Amino acid sequence: MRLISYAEAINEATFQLMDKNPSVFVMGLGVTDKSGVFGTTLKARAKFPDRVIGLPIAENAMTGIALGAAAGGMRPIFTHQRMDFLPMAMDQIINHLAKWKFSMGGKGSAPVVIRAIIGQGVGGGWGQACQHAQSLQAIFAHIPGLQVVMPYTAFDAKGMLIASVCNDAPVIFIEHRHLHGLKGDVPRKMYEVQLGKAAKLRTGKDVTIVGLSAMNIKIKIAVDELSKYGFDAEWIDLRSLKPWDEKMILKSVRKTKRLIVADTGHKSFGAGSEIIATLAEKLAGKLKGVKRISLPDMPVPAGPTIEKEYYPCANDIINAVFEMYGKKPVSNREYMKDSEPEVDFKEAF
Amino acid sequence: MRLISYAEAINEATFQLMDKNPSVFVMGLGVTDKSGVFGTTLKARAKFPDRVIGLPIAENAMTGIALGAAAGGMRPIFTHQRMDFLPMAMDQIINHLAKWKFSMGGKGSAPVVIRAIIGQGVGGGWGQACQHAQSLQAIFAHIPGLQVVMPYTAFDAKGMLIASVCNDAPVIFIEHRHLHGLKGDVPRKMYEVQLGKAAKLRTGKDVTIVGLSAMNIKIKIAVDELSKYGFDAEWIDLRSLKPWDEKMILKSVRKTKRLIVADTGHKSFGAGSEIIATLAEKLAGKLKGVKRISLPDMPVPAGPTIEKEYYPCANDIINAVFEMYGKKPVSNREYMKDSEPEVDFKEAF
Amino acid sequence: MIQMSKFKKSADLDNVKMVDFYRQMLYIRMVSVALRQSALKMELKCPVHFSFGQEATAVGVGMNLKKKDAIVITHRSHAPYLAKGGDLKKMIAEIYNKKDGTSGGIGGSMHLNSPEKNIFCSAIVSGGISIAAGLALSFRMKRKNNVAVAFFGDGAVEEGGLSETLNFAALKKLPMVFFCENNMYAVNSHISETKAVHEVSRIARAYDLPAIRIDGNNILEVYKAVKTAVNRARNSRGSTFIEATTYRWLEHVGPRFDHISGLRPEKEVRKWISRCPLKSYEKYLLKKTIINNKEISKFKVNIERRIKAAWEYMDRSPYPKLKQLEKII
Amino acid sequence: MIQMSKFKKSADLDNVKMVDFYRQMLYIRMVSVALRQSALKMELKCPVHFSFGQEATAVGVGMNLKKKDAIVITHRSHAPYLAKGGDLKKMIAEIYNKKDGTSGGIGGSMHLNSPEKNIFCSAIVSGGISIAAGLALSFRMKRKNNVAVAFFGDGAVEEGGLSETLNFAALKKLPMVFFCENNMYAVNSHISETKAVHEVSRIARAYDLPAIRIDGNNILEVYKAVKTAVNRARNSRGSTFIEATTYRWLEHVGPRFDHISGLRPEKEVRKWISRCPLKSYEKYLLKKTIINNKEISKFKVNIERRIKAAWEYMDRSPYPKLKQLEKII
Ligand SMILES: Cc1ncc(C[n+]2csc(CCOP(=O)(O)OP(=O)(O)O)c2C)c(N)n1
Ligand SMILES: Cc1ncc(C[n+]2csc(CCOP(=O)(O)OP(=O)(O)O)c2C)c(N)n1
Ligand SMILES: [Mg+2]
Ligand SMILES: [Mg+2]
Repeated sequence: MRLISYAEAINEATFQLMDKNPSVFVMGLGVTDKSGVFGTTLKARAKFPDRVIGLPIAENAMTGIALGAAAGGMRPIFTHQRMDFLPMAMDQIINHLAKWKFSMGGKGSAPVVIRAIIGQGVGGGWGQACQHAQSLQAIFAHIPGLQVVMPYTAFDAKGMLIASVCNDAPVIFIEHRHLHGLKGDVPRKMYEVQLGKAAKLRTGKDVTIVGLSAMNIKIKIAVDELSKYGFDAEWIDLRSLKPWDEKMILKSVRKTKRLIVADTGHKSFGAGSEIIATLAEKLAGKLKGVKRISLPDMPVPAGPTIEKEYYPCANDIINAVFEMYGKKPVSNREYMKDSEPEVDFKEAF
Repeated sequence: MRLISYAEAINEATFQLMDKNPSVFVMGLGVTDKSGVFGTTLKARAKFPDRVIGLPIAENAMTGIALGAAAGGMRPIFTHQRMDFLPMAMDQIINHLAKWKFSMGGKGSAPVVIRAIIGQGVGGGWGQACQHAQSLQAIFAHIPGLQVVMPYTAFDAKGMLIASVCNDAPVIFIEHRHLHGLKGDVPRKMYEVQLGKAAKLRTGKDVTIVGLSAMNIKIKIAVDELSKYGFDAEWIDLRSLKPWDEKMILKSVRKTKRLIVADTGHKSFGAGSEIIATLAEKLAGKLKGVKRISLPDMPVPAGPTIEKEYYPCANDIINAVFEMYGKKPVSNREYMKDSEPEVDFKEAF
Repeated sequence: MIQMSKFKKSADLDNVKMVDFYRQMLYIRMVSVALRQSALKMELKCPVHFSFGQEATAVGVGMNLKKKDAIVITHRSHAPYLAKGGDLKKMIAEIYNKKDGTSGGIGGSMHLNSPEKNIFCSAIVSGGISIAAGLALSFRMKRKNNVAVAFFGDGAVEEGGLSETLNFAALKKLPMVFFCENNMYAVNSHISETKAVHEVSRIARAYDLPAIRIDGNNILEVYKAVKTAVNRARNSRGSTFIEATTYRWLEHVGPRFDHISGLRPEKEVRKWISRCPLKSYEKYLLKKTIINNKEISKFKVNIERRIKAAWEYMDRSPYPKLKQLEKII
Repeated sequence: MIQMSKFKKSADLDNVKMVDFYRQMLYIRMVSVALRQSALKMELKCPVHFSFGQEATAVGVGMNLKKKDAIVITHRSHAPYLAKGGDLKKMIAEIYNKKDGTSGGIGGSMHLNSPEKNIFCSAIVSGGISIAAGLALSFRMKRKNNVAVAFFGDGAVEEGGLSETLNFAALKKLPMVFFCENNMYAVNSHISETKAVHEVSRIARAYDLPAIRIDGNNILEVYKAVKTAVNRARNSRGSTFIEATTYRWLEHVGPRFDHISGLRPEKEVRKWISRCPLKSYEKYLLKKTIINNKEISKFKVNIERRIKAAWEYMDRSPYPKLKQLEKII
């Protein structure tokens, strides 16, 4: 057992990747900072200063540069402090990176990993507001040619970053600010967690709850609480959003006939919509209940009280299950608060 | 009865809007050209040359300029020859335009209309390839604060453009290159088609087929053909994607218990996923069959034969219905070809 | 390193105006001091970017603008917001995320919007520059005699949106001022790490725009340069680019000092503090007997009173509720 | 309007090389003529942007590059693709959307990619510029002695991505050449409608990059400027910006003339045709007796043969199938 944080797992994976393969390098705003993007680039910076490149604020061209470097045989890890800055780079991501291999008839490859951090204060008063707390995974997942992953555990953060960098196709690697501090058992050696595979975190028969990224924090609380009420939930951490593990979810929902997808993004046209639509296509008539738990279709507001109202919590998940079983909802938003690691104001950027 | 083309309907609506309201203006690449963006800006240009502004190629800043102009009381119609160029402007669209009103606590307004044209050669050899034929509506629909419309008829093109420009919130107004030549009965006077309302184009009881934009061309063929086989399909042109007419679709599917969504975009995390997920949430257990007809999860290839394979056709819709009823599929891709208005190579840009 | 320039009174300035400059800077400084206390007490629940050391830039612009002129500001919003006449009460309420804040409390410090005062804000680096150009375009099209000013930092110069907007503004001779506060840092990156050329105004010259580099810590110099630029714009002679060199004293975000955490050399920070735009100007005014210490004290008392009232206003204001927001999207 | 400059033989050029220039330009021209016929016969099923009139720019670059040097090209792809040594057969097959095309037929004329020849292509205006910078960065990091050239038009200069890349290339002294073919038009917009400054190379100077404006219709001038730039890059002295003024004879996309449809003045088109980079150079070579008419005829026969072979290759190639593509995304 070796407990390290999610951020430290990324820090370690990055270093090991660079140590093993001289083509791997890190680029991004603030990667050479003392704080090292929440501590995730510190080791790389200390050991391979030439391969940790601070950048001007120019997300679109810098993405093109990452792509060009990859075309030239490098393996860039391009780090963004907030996912909200990726819209600046959408042309290079959507029109170039995602289409690179295809537009060469399959001959080229573009092994670029884009690390994007969701700046959400899930239940605390982090106040990042509408331009610094978006969770745009559904957009990337819609674009053929991109892979999208959202690890939840420290173990997966390391294993999936390694798998992403070793993969020849571009990967949008999505972290959640609230996960960085979470600790987990992480082997010292290098290992890969295969992209596209989900992780079953609890076996159950009454309902399938699929979680993305930090929503798993809330599912964890919810499934424990649900079991007190006699509900035996199956909990699956999706981990990879594109491609996603249709097989595992399908198998689970065939059994439970009920599906809840808990996502960190907006509800409409969101990640949950895809999972549910696919399952509905496959199991129409057999489904007894499906539901998305996600952000409202409203930009993220800032404020210590309104954020608590805005972000979904364990209680919402519990009630979704209750509703499927015709049970009266409970109201205890406390299910949420325990789950929130405190985030220091110092790190508000 | 006054038959004019879809492009002409937009041309007329634009002129009438500008004639009525001196705050309305047109901006975009090529809007001052002789060809007038497929003829849609010619009348405006002839009558109000000062309010038809050609632009440098700088989609992001130009979108900010449209937004600023709107904040200053103008009502810009920003025209793009291809939707594929909008990723360049994503920062201004997602982070600014969509959040303008919200980030002022509701006080501001940003009445910007962005016209985006899907450059698809639905079944012909238009060969636009992966950077000039995208249909990215799902991305915009995911972002709270944006409205997304996709008129199919000439009548709606006029009425919805007028409604969009008169609306205080930003609208992504999506045209399809193949619709521009289609004629319809269009009143001379100004009128609005309310955003958010779908249009029922055929009443039926066996299956609900919801179409977006040019996919309705194929649905039209499919429903006729289906009736020969004894299937009575209900055909709904969604028209508005965000918000979409949940009420009408829900009512229809309650009756038919079967839903097909035919979309011009990629399948996964696409527009159809949202419609189906919502219906699955509301009608779980009651649905007998649901299916998306859309582009494969693959960038758009160019080529006269491969495009025919790539784009879905009426036959696919027919087979989707057959499948729901356990009937053997037919194979007659000819259902598609008749539906294709010829596009002159001259207009290949 | 840039030397602090001498104060030079231009002919068009009278004492009243010169005292106004001072009072405005003092006001912004004192509000910042109070807010910094709130931040240190951990009362603020949103990221706050302070402008200590950058008061002269804000005031030099603000004093040249009319209410119907527009400014678009950035994450570092307080000083220009106040200098343009933004409501103090509503600003404090906003930063505390209260319902009576200028954006209803849901924006916080990074979204100090006040459309009624023609103050617009974006926390996306460079995001506001083109929006300001759009406002300028609307003034032109509506035949209004107004000017739009884009505030941005040296960091924003690296984004292509600036070049795109410079070209359009130059092409269309928009009534606009590009106002760059070059404080030599973007977050923790020094300008030398991210820029080939440190004199950012050179970019504007490539578009044939008049571009001037001034000492942004000298209120008289800022005022004068902005005056010229605003006049050009009002007289349909097009846009101007002003690069005002300055320095932020505190860390990028938050109330602490960077030299404490080792992010910047203490010597550098101290040097710039010694060039305080407020103190140096105060000294000048005192020396020229344009102001005396008694007056200064009176100003301070007055500003303290306004600050107190603003905090009381904020205290009385409730937090907004999600239900109320549903209508506004 | 720019006057055609005089041909000046520089000391490093021998006759063999000078004839090579000619043969390359002739080759590109003849291929374009053949392709234009295909387009007029409506045989091409993808948008095709011809480079008639812009052969000297392409060849002047191509003759300076090694196979492992990289270029990133645009929608107007044929000339630079061929000049860099791109395979003719595969290009024709690609433009006819055949399986043996350089991109398997699914890209068409706007996606002439040939990674094995280090030719990359993007049909998004300005999209390839930063990609070229990334290739240059990879050469640096892999300690290769190669150079990356970004081709782009005057239109691309309006996109912010150019400025962003200029800054980075200048900052990191990337082994790169910014090569702008300023043909004064972007689609149907004349440069005066969209740009405040028509001499686009000035933008590069704002980043302290050496920038030169040359007559892009003069192969010797292009060759020389690119040689200097490529040498600088190879010797770790950083990037150079070259603005080569030129003109496209045909419409933006397709095989016809713009003056027929009234989009450009006939006089202007004719004037530029009279400055044909190929013909004027041919005249010069003949006059200097570096070449004679017999040799020219021989070249033509030879090129005709290659063209014929390319069309035969294309004819033999099948169309790709969707099933085969599923693996490649
Ligand atoms: C597009 C974008 N990229 C990155 C950021 C993160 N960020 C916030 S402020 C900042 C630095 C801005 O520096 P500068 O423009 O010089 O302004 P200053 O903070 O010095 O006032 C950065 C990189 C952002 N907000 N937007
Ligand atoms: C981002 C983007 N916006 C618009 C277009 C449409 N478009 C294709 S070519 C072109 C003009 C390009 O002009 P220039 O760069 O001068 O190249 P030229 O055609 O003259 O060779 C435009 C606007 C595009 N492809 N990409
Ligand atoms: Mg700065
Ligand atoms: Mg051009």
